Amino acid sequence: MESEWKFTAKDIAEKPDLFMSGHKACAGCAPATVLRLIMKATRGPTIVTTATGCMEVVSSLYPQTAWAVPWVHTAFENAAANASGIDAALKILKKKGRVKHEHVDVIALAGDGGTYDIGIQALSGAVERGHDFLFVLYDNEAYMNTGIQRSGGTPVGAATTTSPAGTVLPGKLEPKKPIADIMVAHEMPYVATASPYYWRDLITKVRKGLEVEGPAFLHVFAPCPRGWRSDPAKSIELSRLAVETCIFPLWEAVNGEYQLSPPSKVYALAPQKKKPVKEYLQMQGRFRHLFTPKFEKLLDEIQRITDLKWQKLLKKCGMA
Amino acid sequence: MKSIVEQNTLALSGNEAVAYAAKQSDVDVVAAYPITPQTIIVERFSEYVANGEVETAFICTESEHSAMTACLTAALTGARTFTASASAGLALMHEMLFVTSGCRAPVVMAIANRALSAPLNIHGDQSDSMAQRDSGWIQLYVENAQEVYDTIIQAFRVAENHEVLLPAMVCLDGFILSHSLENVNVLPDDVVRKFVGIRQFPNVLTHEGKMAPLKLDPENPMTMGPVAFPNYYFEVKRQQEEAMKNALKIIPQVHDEYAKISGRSYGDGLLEPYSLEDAEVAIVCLGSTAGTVKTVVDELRDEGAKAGLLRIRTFRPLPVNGIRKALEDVKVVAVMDKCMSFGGYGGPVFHEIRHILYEAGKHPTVVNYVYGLGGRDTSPQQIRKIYKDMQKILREKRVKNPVQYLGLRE
Amino acid sequence: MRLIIIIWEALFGELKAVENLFEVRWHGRGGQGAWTASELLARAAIYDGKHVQSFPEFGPERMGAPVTAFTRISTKPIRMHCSVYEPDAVAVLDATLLKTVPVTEGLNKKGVIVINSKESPADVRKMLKEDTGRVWVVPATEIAIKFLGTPMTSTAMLGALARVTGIVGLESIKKAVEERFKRSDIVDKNFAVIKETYEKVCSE
Amino acid sequence: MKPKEKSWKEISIAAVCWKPSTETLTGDWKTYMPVRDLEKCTRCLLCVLFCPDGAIHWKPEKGDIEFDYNFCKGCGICANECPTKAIEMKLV
Repeated sequence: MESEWKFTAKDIAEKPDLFMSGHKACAGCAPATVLRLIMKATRGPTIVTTATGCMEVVSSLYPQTAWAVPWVHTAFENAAANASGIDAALKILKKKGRVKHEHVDVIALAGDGGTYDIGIQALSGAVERGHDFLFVLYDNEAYMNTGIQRSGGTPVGAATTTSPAGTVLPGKLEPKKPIADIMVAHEMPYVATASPYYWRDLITKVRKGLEVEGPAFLHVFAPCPRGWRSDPAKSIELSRLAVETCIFPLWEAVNGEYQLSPPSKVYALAPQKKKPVKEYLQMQGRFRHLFTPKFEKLLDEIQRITDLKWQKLLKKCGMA
Repeated sequence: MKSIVEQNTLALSGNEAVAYAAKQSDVDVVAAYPITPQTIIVERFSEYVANGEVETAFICTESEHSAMTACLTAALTGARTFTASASAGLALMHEMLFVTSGCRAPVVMAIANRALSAPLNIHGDQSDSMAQRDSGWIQLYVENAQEVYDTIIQAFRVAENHEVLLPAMVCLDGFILSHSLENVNVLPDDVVRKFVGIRQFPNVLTHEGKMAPLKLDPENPMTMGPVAFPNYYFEVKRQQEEAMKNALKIIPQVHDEYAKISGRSYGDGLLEPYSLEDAEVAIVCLGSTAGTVKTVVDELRDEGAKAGLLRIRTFRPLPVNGIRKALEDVKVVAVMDKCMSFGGYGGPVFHEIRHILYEAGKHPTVVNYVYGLGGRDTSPQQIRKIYKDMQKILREKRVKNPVQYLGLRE
Repeated sequence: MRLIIIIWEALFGELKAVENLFEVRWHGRGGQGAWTASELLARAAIYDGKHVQSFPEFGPERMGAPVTAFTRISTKPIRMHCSVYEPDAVAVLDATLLKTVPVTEGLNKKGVIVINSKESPADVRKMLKEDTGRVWVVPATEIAIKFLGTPMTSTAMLGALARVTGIVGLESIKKAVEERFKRSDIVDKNFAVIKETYEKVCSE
Repeated sequence: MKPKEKSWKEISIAAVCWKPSTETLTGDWKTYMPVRDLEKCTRCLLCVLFCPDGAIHWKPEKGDIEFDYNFCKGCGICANECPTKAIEMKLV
């Protein structure tokens, strides 16, 4: 069901912004770019539901809204549960001839907190129930809306306000939860990872997720200058470096079959092109303590873990 | 009342005062989840952990539902547990609040009061803790950062007392207190450590026919949190209500013991009357607004008006006799509720005050002002208006409209 | 009803609590340090043996969006728990706010307003919506960049406000800065900024 | 000068938002603004796609792009990502 719509920059630029200007996100917010691109990939009538979080707060500051599509927020832990309700209602109402649209796409949006931690229960339930919706995780790797507290998506060694870099502890100790692999383990039709720098790859994957009959999960990397203590101008560049260092490889899994996406396939075929993780980490204040004598050894550990996970992924993609 | 120990003055926000008190109280387990406006409590505490200043297991759970669950089970395993939440987070804990009081687990929780959704609002009102007033938790409401520091420390002693053994909520107004920096005199670590002591456990008869300390311990196996059929559920609940009654005795005792050490007291620990002796008109309220009321009462007294205030510090258990006695000679009382009881007649504190005065021989005319919802600020002028309304009722001997909304665009 | 209040206030002066209370309102944008300035002033006043309150106007502040913060300093314990309605002094960390934010709202007639600007006090007065209080200006951004290398103007405006109001001494401010910033190099640079704006702030 | 806010009787039910976000000109948050060098610009439109605020519009009828300073927050992503370095961030 490869869609014939080829995504040139002009096609995308010409489409109207369904996530409108005037939202209150900080300057240089990559999640805002991600939402704009996702809303440009829609293919028809769409309903969006969002979990409590930055993108919800900045876009629905009563009485204003940045959403040009029907949109609802109810609570923090239930974006997928919201989508389930909407999906079920649409199906039954259509059956009774009370919904005229042939098909309405349902998108659930949540941050890393709302997906890895408090929202995973509702997400797992909705996927298990096979609802027809696309769940998009915009992952800025901490609870940014409440002030940069650590989440299950926060990477090892990152300082947040509840996993601060102290004199004894070097920021977060636990590794980032492999949420996308967990969703593949749900044996769901479509799972993919994406990054806003590779905008055509991102939009293609959103489209595939929408075209799938049943649940789809898209994990989008979304740097946050405020929480990562990075230069607002570098948010998109960071989303590129994350792929180039293989810290955040791009792949998709159709019915459980892993396949590397073009931007990451480059580093499978030519490993020498892979950049050291240091290049990515040094641009972010949340990792500054790793560049001090006391915690320096953690840098090599992060490189080791990254290489290990990259090899495991290659095996799953049959390229090891 | 003079303090008998050396204390230094810190500039702390309400949240920081809570975290500081918890740090000194030798807490074993903190399981918490971030939610504005309490996040600074868990942030500051995580810094104590990261810098090795406390010996506490700090669990960043993935939801408040799990935060309360983790605190409950840790307490049943014998740990002193502490957590903090607010608004939607406290609401998400609702199910677990009843389980925690039902299991008689003495969890201490700070609540940075915040309005409940919808619409979403991050500012302070008391709809969140008022909604949990029947959950079996002790509820203490504080007026400022100094009092929240003192009350967190006292809460551990009250909750863990064997005649009580109930969880306790210490409520501070979101942002107005939680995020506002004030002078706080803190006790030395060793004095607090001695005051809260180490948790002791009452003995209970276990299924092995022996008396053993009430905690999950392989030494003395016991079953906790069972299902209770109709033949016994009612009895368990009545036993739990008895613990609440005991708390009416224990809270003042702990309060007075602490006052001797710190030199600070808040009425008798249950209620704080202010210029109430000969007052004709008086306001009854909880939390930080009481400070603004005291300021206005002083001005009205200078202008010759007999005005007073009764601040409720302990809302659960409700000090019924104390309230009756305090309001006996007052002519008109205005109860201030920072919470709406939808479909009811006035707010929850109004309900309580009116019905406990019902059979009291002499009792004042009681009216109600719902105010400050969603963090709307309450100014001295608005407090003055309430006293002016009461004086009008006193003169005209009639009440046109007992339930009013203060500061609302009608 | 309005009329009665106006007459009452004309006779007895506005409803200012009796104890000698000084209230400050700070205007800035998210990330510029308005709350930090408010807090530093409060911490300094504690060293002067005063009672204090410092709190921001609470909201989902985002970098760049307008924010306000408040400081109360008094010789007696402060029991009020509400917003500041009639500040004695206002500090504006970012002059671009004058276009959209009513910075002089409620400023009492004998009050002062200190604005971060290179313009002259007279030109700045023209930009104010209401013409109350005495206008002071100080090029805080330039001074902050000169010493700190960043346009963070919290300590710069603190120095100017301390000079204009005389509400707290430089010695106490130094102790507060040490307590808050801890690292000696940061403390020294910030205190140099404070001394500079303390001198450079000027009025009509 | 602030528009009179609606009383509780006038607002719509269940807090349904009744204003678009475009009523807030977030443009005055910026301290830097993007300025484009027309010669260097190849109209590749990357800046249009990457702008978090949708503050750069593609005008097909003019075959060119346009900066909307009402909404630009001055983050500098466009300048950073521009392949020909045609955009420079200048103090407002």
